[in-house]
Amino acid sequence: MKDTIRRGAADFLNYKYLHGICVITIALSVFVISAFGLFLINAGDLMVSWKKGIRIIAYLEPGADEETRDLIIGEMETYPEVAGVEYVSSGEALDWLKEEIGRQTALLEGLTDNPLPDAVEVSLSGDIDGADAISSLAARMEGLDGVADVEYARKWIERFGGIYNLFRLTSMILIGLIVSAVMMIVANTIRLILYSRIDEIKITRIIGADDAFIKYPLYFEGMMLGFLGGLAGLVLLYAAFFITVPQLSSAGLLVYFQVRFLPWNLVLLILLISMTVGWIGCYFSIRRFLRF
Amino acid sequence: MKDTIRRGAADFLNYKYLHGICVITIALSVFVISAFGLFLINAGDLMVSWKKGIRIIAYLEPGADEETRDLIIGEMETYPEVAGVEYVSSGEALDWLKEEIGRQTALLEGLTDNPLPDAVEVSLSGDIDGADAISSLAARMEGLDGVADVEYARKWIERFGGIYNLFRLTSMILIGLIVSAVMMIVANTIRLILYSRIDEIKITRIIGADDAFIKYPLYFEGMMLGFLGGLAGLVLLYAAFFITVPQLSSAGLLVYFQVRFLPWNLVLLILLISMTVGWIGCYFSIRRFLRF
Amino acid sequence: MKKMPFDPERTIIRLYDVSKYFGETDALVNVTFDVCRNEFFFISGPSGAGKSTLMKLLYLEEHMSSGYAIVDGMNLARIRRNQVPMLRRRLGIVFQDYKLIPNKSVFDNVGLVLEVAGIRSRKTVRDRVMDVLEKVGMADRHDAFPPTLSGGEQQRVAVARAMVGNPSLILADEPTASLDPEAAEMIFDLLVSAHSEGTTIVITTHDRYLLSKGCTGSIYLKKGQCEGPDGACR
Amino acid sequence: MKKMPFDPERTIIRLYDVSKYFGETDALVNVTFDVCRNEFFFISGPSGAGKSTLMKLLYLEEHMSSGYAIVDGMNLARIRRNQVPMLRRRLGIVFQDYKLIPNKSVFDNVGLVLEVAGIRSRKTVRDRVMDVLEKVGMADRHDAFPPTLSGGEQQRVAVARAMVGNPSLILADEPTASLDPEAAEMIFDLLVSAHSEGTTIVITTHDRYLLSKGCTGSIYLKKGQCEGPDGACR
Ligand SMILES: Nc1ncnc2c1ncn2[C@@H]1O[C@H](COP(=O)(O)OP(=O)(O)OP(=O)(O)O)[C@@H](O)[C@H]1O
Ligand SMILES: Nc1ncnc2c1ncn2[C@@H]1O[C@H](COP(=O)(O)OP(=O)(O)OP(=O)(O)O)[C@@H](O)[C@H]1O
Ligand SMILES: [Mg+2]
Ligand SMILES: [Mg+2]
Repeated sequence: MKDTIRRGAADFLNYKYLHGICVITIALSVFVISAFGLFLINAGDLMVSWKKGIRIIAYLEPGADEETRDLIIGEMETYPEVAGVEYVSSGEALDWLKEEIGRQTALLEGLTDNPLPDAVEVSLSGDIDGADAISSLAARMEGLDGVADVEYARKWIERFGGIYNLFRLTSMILIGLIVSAVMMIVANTIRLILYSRIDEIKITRIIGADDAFIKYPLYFEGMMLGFLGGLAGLVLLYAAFFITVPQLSSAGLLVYFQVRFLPWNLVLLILLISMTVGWIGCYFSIRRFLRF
Repeated sequence: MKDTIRRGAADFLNYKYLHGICVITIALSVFVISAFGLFLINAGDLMVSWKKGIRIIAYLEPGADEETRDLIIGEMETYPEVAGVEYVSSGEALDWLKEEIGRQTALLEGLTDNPLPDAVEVSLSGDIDGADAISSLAARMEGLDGVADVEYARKWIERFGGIYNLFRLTSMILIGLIVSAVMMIVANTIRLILYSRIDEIKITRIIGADDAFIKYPLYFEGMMLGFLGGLAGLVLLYAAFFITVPQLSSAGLLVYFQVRFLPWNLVLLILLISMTVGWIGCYFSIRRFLRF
Repeated sequence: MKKMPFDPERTIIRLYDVSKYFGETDALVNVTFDVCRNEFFFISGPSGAGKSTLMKLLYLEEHMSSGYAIVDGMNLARIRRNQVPMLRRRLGIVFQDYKLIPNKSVFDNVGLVLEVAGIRSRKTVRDRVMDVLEKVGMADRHDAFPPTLSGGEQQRVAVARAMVGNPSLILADEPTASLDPEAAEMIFDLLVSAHSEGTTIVITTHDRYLLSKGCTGSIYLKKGQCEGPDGACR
Repeated sequence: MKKMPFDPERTIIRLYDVSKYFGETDALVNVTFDVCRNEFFFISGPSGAGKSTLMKLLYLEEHMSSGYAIVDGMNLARIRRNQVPMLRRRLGIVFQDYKLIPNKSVFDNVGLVLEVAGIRSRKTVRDRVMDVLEKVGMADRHDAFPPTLSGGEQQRVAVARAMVGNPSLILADEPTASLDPEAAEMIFDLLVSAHSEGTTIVITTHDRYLLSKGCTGSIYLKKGQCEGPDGACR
């Protein structure tokens, strides 16, 4: 084991040019994937912030007392999909309606009697998923004692939900395709590097090395390549991130939400995956070269 | 020239393994980039379809006659940003308002006199750009004789415009980064392939070949690699597209808009670029190898 | 040619009716001979006669097309894949084209044989490698890389690598081709002294001078066939 | 050693006080000699003496550390980068390690010299290549790839490649090292017949047999230095 690592490390230094190119390729690959991942994560955040803007209004039965109202509010606050519950009295509702209707307030000026009921407005947490979840939430709210009616922008939500699902699904397919394409690119690069070393491998075999003697240091090298490449790719992404984001901010594009970098666990996952790909690339390429 | 191509083609067949790997790498690279491009194009279409949903309402002065109204409509139809103009009588507007307010129509039931003015509703073409353009269009509309007032969802449009700009800018940055990363990957692969052929190049030089004799067939090979790789990548994308899209449709995700493949001119551009990258990759790598 | 009784204590190599075809080229045709333990055995013949091919069959770089062969107790026709490295580690091989690893120093090239054989002690490796490099006159170039060596120097390193593991059988394919007569004599003397310590030596050569020196047995190949009295090998 | 008057009609190679150092290795030290046109010139010396290095200086694979050299009218110290291929195309070189391109057939390897020289007629190339392969006895293997050839066969292809362009100067680095005496004689005779047609031949060798054959001039190198009467080269 110690010996494997020693020989792997020695070889690693022995092929500076080849390994340099391989690390660069892996770094660029990791960069591409994680840049795309970063983009999707932030687009997802954006979607969540949109979802948080959704409101469901529950109209209370006329003349519902304070107790019923508190009960309803308390119940709604226990729903996991619900981020906040706010009581809107009929007076507030009328003011809001006037504002909504805008310039045609003339229409409502003649009213002396407020025909609107009291209501409870519910805002959603970001992790509710799809139009169905929202309509089932609405149905649950409607079933509560003291709730007369529930209203929300069903059409808009359905449309939005459709688009969001489309975006999420296509970007998942896309990232799947990109990740596999990039893994194959990395495997190809490792294959080319092993190809350049085929003479060395052949000679080592013919003076009596068994497969293990040849394979394990190469696996170690593959993992090192993956690790260094992954690290370099992430550093590159971090640099690009810290050059780009302040410029987006200063261009006034980031007023509605916060752009964030990849979370730590994803960074570790990427490193792990790039090490694994380095190893797998070696694993499958070597099989071909050990046939001699 | 004929000779260069003959030798290039012969060499091309001479290194099947290396060139196979190179073509695969370029194909995967082109696939990644063009998949991402496809994604962005369709996301852009989605944005455009959203923008087309924007409506600007111009309220006419009370008692405007039919002539004024037609004049206004005619004028608005000449604006390039405008896709359609529709007249909405005050009666229609009231119906629409009732629908909008939803369950609280009780509120409006008492009205016998319609307080709403006649209006003209304008829908936008997809190529209007940003909130500023929309507000300038609104200002122009407001300046027309016979228009009392203009109303549109300013806040919503501003927010939407911000998000759209953010999406567009970041995806442009992203595609720029990805394209350069992938070009470097391709150049690296070509470098590795030339590295595997370094002995041949050295020998050819030492028996008297000048740089031109060595370079031009390699340039030709690089362009061939780029072309074949680009073609393969696009075919791959096309295949992925035709597997994915029907599934998206049948999953009911494509009800709001049509997904389309890359347009022909972009396909040609991608082929051209991948040939150029193949050539450039050769160009810069050879310089290093001709130093011997 | 009768099949002789086989005594693994006595016979280290037995080839019986071995042929090797490369497509239409008949590199070896029905070659039959034995090499006894502690022989000093010559294989000679003109260019393209099949000498190197014969060597390659013995260390399994190539596989014979037909026939039957035993090397150091192992039946080459039936050997399992994982036994091949074991066989090779018992041999010391000088390749006609040297087969030195260009990215490794002379020291590491020679030391690799010991590493492959599982010797982990850095000191043992160092001592044995420097010792054998000293013998072939390359000790002062131990940290050079093969591409910077002259042809003869590379060949001497190749000989050193074949000898460093003290193998019981040395297969040397034209080990003195690139050497001047003095250096060739030095290498030959080295092989002679290994022989006197009990090693079996098989050399291919067309060096008239070497051939004039003593050997305990030899065959002459021509176009893949043994040429000897009445078509027999020895 | 006095600098002799230089007559480019008479002298094809002049080395004056040429040295070549590789780091601490002195491959050549103050070597001075002339080779006249149509000479048959031998360079001999033990392994590592600097013979190949000397050759490499002549075709500019290496650049001399100091001194002054003219090859076929070109001053090697002042030659421009784009003149190097022109010089090389006038030479026929047999490399000690053959330097055949493994992915090209024997025919293409030899034909490459003609392509490089700008001969476009497929028929001319074909005739000349097959002719010279015939002469070295490799015509029947013209579509084989070098790794499938025996050492001696590769060497003969290397000789064929050096001769195919009818160069005015052939530099042959141990062109018979891997050959049996008969094949060596054949190659030597080929060089002799080229010589009789006016080609200048420079051969490095340590083949006693070749050295015993006639030559019109020779030097003996040892540790990079000429060894001759009073330290002079010839
Ligand atoms: N892999 C191969 N494919 C096809 N032919 C081969 C292969 N290896 C060897 N040969 C042919 O087999 C014959 C014997 O080759 P071998 O290398 O054994 O000759 P040799 O006796 O070692 O000659 P030399 O003295 O020149 O080294 C040659 O004609 C050679 O071209
Ligand atoms: N690129 C290099 N770097 C360092 N040392 C070198 C290099 N090339 C040659 N040498 C050294 O220079 C010396 C002369 O080498 P050269 O190849 O000229 O010897 P040679 O006379 O051709 O020997 P041989 O008969 O063995 O081929 C040798 O000791 C060699 O190790
Ligand atoms: Mg041989
Ligand atoms: Mg030499």
